[in-house]
Amino acid sequence: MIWSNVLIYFVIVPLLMLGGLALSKSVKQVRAVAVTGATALMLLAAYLVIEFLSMRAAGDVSPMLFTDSWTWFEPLNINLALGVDGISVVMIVLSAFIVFAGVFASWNINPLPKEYFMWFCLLSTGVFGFFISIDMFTMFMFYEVALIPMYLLIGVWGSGNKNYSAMKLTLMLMGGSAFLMLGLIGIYFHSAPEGGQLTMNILEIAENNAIPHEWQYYLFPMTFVGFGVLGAMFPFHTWSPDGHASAPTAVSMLHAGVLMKLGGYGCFRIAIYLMPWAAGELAWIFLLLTGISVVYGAFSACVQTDLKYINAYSSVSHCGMVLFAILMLNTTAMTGAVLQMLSHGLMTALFFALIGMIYGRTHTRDIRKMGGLMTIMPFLGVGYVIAGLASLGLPGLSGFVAEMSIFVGSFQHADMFHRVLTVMACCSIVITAVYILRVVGKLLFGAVQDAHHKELTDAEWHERLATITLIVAVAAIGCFPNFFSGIISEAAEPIMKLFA
Amino acid sequence: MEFSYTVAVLIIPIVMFLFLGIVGVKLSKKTAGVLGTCAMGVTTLIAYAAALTYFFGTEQGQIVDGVRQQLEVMNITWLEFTENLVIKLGILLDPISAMMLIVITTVSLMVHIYSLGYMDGEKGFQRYYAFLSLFTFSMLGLVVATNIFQMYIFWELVGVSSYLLIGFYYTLPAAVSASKKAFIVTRFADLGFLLGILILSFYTDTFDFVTLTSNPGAAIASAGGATFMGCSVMAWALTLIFMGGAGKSAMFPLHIWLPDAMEGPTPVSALIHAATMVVAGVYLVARLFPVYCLEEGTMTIITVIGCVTALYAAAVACVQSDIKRVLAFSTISQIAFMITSLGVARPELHEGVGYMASMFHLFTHAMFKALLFLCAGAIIHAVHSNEMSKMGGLRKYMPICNIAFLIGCLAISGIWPFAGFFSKDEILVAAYANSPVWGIWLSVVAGMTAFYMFRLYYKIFWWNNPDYGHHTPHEAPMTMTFPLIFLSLVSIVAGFIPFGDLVTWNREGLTTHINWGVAGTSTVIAVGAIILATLLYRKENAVPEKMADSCRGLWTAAYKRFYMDELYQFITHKIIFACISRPIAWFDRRIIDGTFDMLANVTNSASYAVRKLQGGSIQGYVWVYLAGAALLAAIAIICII
Amino acid sequence: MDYSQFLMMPQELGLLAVFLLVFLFDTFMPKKSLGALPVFTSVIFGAFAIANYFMLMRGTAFSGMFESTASTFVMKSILNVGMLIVLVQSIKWSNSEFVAVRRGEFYELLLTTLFGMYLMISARHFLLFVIGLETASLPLAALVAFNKNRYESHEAAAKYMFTAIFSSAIFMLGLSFVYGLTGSMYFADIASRLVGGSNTALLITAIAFVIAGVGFKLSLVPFHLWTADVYQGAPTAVTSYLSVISKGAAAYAFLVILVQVFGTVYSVVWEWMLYALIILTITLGNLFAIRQRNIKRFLAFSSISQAGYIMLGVVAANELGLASLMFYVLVYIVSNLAAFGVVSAIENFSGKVSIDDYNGLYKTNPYLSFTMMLAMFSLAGIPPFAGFFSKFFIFVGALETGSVAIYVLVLIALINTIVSLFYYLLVVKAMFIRQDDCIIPTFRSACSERIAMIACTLGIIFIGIASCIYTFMVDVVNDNVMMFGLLK
Amino acid sequence: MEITMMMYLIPSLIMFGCGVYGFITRKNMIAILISLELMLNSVDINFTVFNRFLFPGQMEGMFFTLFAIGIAAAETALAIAIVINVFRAVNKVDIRELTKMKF
Repeated sequence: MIWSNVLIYFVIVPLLMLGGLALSKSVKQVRAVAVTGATALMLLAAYLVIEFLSMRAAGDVSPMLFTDSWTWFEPLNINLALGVDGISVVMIVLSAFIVFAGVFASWNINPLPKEYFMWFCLLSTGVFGFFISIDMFTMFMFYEVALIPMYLLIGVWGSGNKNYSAMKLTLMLMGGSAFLMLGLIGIYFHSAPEGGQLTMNILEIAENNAIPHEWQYYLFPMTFVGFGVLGAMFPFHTWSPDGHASAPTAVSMLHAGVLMKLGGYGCFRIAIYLMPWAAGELAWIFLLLTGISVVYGAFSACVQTDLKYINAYSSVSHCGMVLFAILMLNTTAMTGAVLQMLSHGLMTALFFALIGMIYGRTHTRDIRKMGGLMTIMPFLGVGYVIAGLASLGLPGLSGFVAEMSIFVGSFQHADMFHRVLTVMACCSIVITAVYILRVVGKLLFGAVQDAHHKELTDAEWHERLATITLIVAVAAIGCFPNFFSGIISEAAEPIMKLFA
Repeated sequence: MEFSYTVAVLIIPIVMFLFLGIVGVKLSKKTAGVLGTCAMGVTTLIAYAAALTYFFGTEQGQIVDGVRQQLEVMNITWLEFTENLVIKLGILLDPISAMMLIVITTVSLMVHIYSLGYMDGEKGFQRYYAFLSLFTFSMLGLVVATNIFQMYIFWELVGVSSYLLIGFYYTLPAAVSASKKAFIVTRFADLGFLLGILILSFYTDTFDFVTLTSNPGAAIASAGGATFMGCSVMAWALTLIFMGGAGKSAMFPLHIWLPDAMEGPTPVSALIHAATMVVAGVYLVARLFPVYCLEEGTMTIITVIGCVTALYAAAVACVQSDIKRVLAFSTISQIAFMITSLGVARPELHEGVGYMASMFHLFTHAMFKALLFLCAGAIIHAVHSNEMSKMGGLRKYMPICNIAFLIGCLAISGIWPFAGFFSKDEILVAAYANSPVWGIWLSVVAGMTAFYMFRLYYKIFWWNNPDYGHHTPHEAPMTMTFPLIFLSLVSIVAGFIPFGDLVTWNREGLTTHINWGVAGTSTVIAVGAIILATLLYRKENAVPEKMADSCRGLWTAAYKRFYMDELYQFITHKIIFACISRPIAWFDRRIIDGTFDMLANVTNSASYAVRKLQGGSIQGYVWVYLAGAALLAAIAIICII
Repeated sequence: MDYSQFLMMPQELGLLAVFLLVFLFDTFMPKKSLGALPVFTSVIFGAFAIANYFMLMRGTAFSGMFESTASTFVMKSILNVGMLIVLVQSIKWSNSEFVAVRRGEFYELLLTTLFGMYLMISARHFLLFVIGLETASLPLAALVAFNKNRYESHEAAAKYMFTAIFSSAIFMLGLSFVYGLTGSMYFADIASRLVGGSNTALLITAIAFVIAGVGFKLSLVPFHLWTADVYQGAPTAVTSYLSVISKGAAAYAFLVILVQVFGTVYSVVWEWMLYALIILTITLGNLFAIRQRNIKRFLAFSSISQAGYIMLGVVAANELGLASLMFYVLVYIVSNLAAFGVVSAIENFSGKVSIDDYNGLYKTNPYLSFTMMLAMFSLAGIPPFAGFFSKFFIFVGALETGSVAIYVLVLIALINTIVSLFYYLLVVKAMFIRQDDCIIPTFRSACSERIAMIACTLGIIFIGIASCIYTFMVDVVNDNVMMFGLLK
Repeated sequence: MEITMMMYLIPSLIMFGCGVYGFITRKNMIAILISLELMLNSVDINFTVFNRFLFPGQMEGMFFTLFAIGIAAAETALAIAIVINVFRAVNKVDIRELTKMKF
């Protein structure tokens, strides 16, 4: 029975929220529905983690848990197949956190709060649906469901050059998904050995391992680039700065925090997992590209003056690290990649939330026009510093464990090429420090630049709640990484054995 | 002996940090300060108990065959990378970590007490104590690290505490940029450290100090003779790790952050930038000393860098006018002594006395340099300026401070019976044992040390008697003088600690004896330098200015720290920002983004280009239709037949 | 002659009955009750469409000139759905001042053309096919000219008429060549006589001309030039009919002709022609659509590019392709009709047809904007709306053939979806994002229009998700596997 | 002289060509209709000729021709109606006037 699977509720809850929002009449009701839904998602996520861990503890070693499958389109063998492993579980938890924080960060959204939250819910539906699916079609569907609300969220509620940015973001991401669609259909047609039943189910495809090498050669780049666009892979990252700069706070949070993770997750779950041969053969190209992203994004961030641009480029760098680590094809790096996704998701969400709050007060994002905000809004200032420290990899916060896992894992590669690239990627930690401290120095410290800023107020309760939620999450990962990395590496290990 | 209580030295400060950080603003300043200090006091007691029990306990298993055992008090897994590469958080008690426990807690406690007076009335007092706790936690975690990755973790944490404390006065642009500089420069060095760890762990497949140092030969051999760019990978690894140490310990050319770091509150300078954090590099090399001494090339690099830094910093210190700057360069110079001492140490030379000397100097230096800084703090507190030109004749107003400072100066100059005499003597012994070049070099620098310290001393306490106007300098409050007195006493007696018995490279006892040849020479040099300084600076006169004029170029260069800051400024702004970042940003906006925009524009212009096809006339439509059908047929015919 | 053969065509007969009823109603009912004609037509057509569900016959009639199979049946039913929506949608318009006097003709002509399309779908002989084709297109010319007061209507009608005759001349010239080559007009006979592999220049020319003739109906580039002008000039009710129903019928007929008649020369001759046409159609349709400001013209070009996607189902030439084609047509019908429903509601109320007039529409008319947005998303192929599923399935169908060339083709089609997304989003942008004051005031659209729009909206949301529909179509096509026999 | 199929086909093709030419060059819509008629008739000739010469045993082409003539008549009638409509609207039968909708 479909209702007995906990996973399906991750889609049903946002859909119910959507319905509830459609019916609600006032802002208060809208908020009530949004908060209820977000909290329900958090509880669900918590329940899922506990269930998952207890099942693992009970010795269930199957690659995916909570698996269920219901036939959907019988002619193409498309199923509504659900299942999670450690990696998806942590991604779901991440999404729940960010959705929760996002609701509070967009508390005072204006105009059209109802519509805003409806799109927000649709986006969440897509995100959760993507993470719980193990059927390529369903995944792809949810993937696109998550993408399209961005257009309106940025277009209607954004700021600045929003028309251009929203359009660019949507078109580029959809461009990626165009390649992706072709890749997925290609995989489908080679999913089974000659005469076998074709399937969209990832587990079955991986088990069949029937995709001919010459096809992998084309399908791998297609799927990888398709997801890579969303993962802000160089040179397909240019939607990110503009998009983030124009997006409203919570949308940036969700986008950088969760949506960009879809890219990394997809690269891993589909491109690498299903086409290990091509992954081994072609990884070097993408390693170069992602290696470039890592350094390039960081350098670009150094000279930006718009807070959101800085963060967007920083995301390019950090997300580049995710893909970079995935391509290293070993368990440690893979674990690092997922940790980095978690970490980047949380801290970028935190960043964007804070930037949004600051922008909401100062009405500028130009760091040259701000200064000394720490004295005016200490809470936001401290939050920003913590986010910054997480971003530059301070131990005790999430960035450090993620980056270290990536570096150590990547450096375990026997090949010199990989190790040299790792060294290159390591350099980003210095550059990250440069731009983070530059921003913190200009924005928060020093003298107050604009006399008007002196009248501004510190965070309100809902802003504090959003910020604290994220900070706690960032610190939790940073302080107890082994818990998370254990869950993840357990899931990554069997897959990475393919490359050993 | 069960040492597990030692974990409290980590827990108390971190809890204090969280407590003061989160609810600190709700407390009164006094409560916060006292609370922080008391917590530090408890930490200090526990640390002393642990260290003293370690050194002097007689339990079974602490000393086996005359070798002090390394005790892993605890070691919990924090993060597993692979089966063997595991980051553990633990506490390793061995001579150097026990010694460091004492150093850190002592100085930290003193600074905590001192700050009650010094920071009184400052905005963010609670925050200050929170950061001090954080720093203490990080530094203690660093020294008790059981594995190199734990050390790296705490290494980063001390970096950030240092950043936060330097930038404590965050509304002052100078403090902000100094903190930024400190963090970025050390971060750059840490990159080397990280890469070193990566290489080391890749070959040896372990992070664990005990495993690495107990069988260093195996560690070196695990690389299997692999080389990179002509050098063995292990040499690379160790040099890179040393780079991390050099950054933290402000070795030339990564020293530039330290003088600027003096923008922080003076007690912070005393704690972090004189006594504890900056010696982390020395500690790091000492920690891996058994491995280092198998790589001759790296040891040479260490020695050379140490010597160059020592001379450079001493030279610069001779001409600085800001008292904290002088002390900062003096710190750099003294740490360079320790580094050199490690660099020249060999197990076969006097039973590896260099190692012991380095640690000894670390200990004594921490005490007297903290003393000097705290005195400087008291002076600044009294005069409200860092500049020597604003001081003079202070001995009358601040007698306790005067004596304390003098004791510090004597100690650093290496005059018997003050602490510096003993430790510096051992360093020189080690240096001469390795090569006379290093020995003579260091003797000269030791002379310069005595000279600039006494120049400083006289400039502050003698020289002239300026008009202090309506706020006459006065002695600091008790909270501030107590640490001065305590540290003075330590500086006097610390030299008599039998260090050779306690801290040696192989943890066996070592009989030290004063090499009167070396000691005598250096004492003579030091006394000579002091006399010179006395002649020049005791009373206000024009001779020093004339001397400076006679070699103005050199003087200015030294005053400008030989333009190292300008060089860095050039590299960061002109090369990294202007030649890398900006072009990349431009490239991104114009070329990459431009390409995608161009795709859109091309589509758009194509859309305009094809519109003529639909000219609106029926006959035109039919033309196109006919041409289309005909072409379809024609091309098909040509292609197929 | 065995008159029982007519029982093989129950749908045609039913439609004829509907036509007669409408005709009789129109002719004999008193003038004042004629206002009920639109509703009457809709109701009895609705009744027919439901009754139609029980009319499935399998077999041939007239010695094979007419064939009724499960898939023709389904295709006709799909057209019925569209027709019903169009009928309901046009109730308000046909009762409007200028149209009221001639509304009887409107419905009669509409039903006639549908009859022609039925014939096109079921014809297995070129004579019947031509008759069907002309029955479908000639009354449409009259419908296009329906709005006597507007100059554009005349221009559109003239353009449609002249190009249509020209096109049918070319088509018949092609047919004459085919006849000359094979000596028969029966699909099956022609196919069996072409087996010899006689890919002569004449045959190729003939095929090219046949493709041109049917491509005209489907508005494939370069035979599409009439489309935009006619869509723009014709009354909106006619445009919506033209854009979906006649296209759907033509697509199916096209597939039948190419596969059943010229199946043996698939890979040799017309596969490549179709590649070229598909690429041209999708690309040029998109390129033209980008610039349009008139919403009807815009939808015209969008429908051209959609036709290109439909053709992917033809070029696939397999069961999955056919099923996907039919599914695509169904989805396309509901999506496009939703868009046209909004357009006509707004046009009926305010006479505005420019996209610029839609700026800020969401503030004044949220439900219309919402419907329009769903339609645009569905046309652009955004999940979870039906358009996504139809696009996906048609790509799957096309790629099932598995050649590298088709991958390239699909890739080009996919890249074009980005361009199409751009212009669909332009409409969404106008309605939702532009903050100008909307010049279209808040109004309440007619009940009939709302019913049609709700039906379309539900269709957009559920046709894709409810997998039974697509599954059913695949089953239906598999019922008729022999269709693709020539290709195997 | 033997009368071959080509002797019919070639004039028929010429007729078709004339029709096309006329369609494209004439301004008057009635003239264009005549050109269209030429094209349709040429197709009719084709069908009859093919039937008569190649497949004399059956009558399919002939029947097709008959139907095609009927269809052509219907088309012309409708076209004339539309032309009249246009004439009423713009007082001209010049086809080049009908270019208001374009691009």
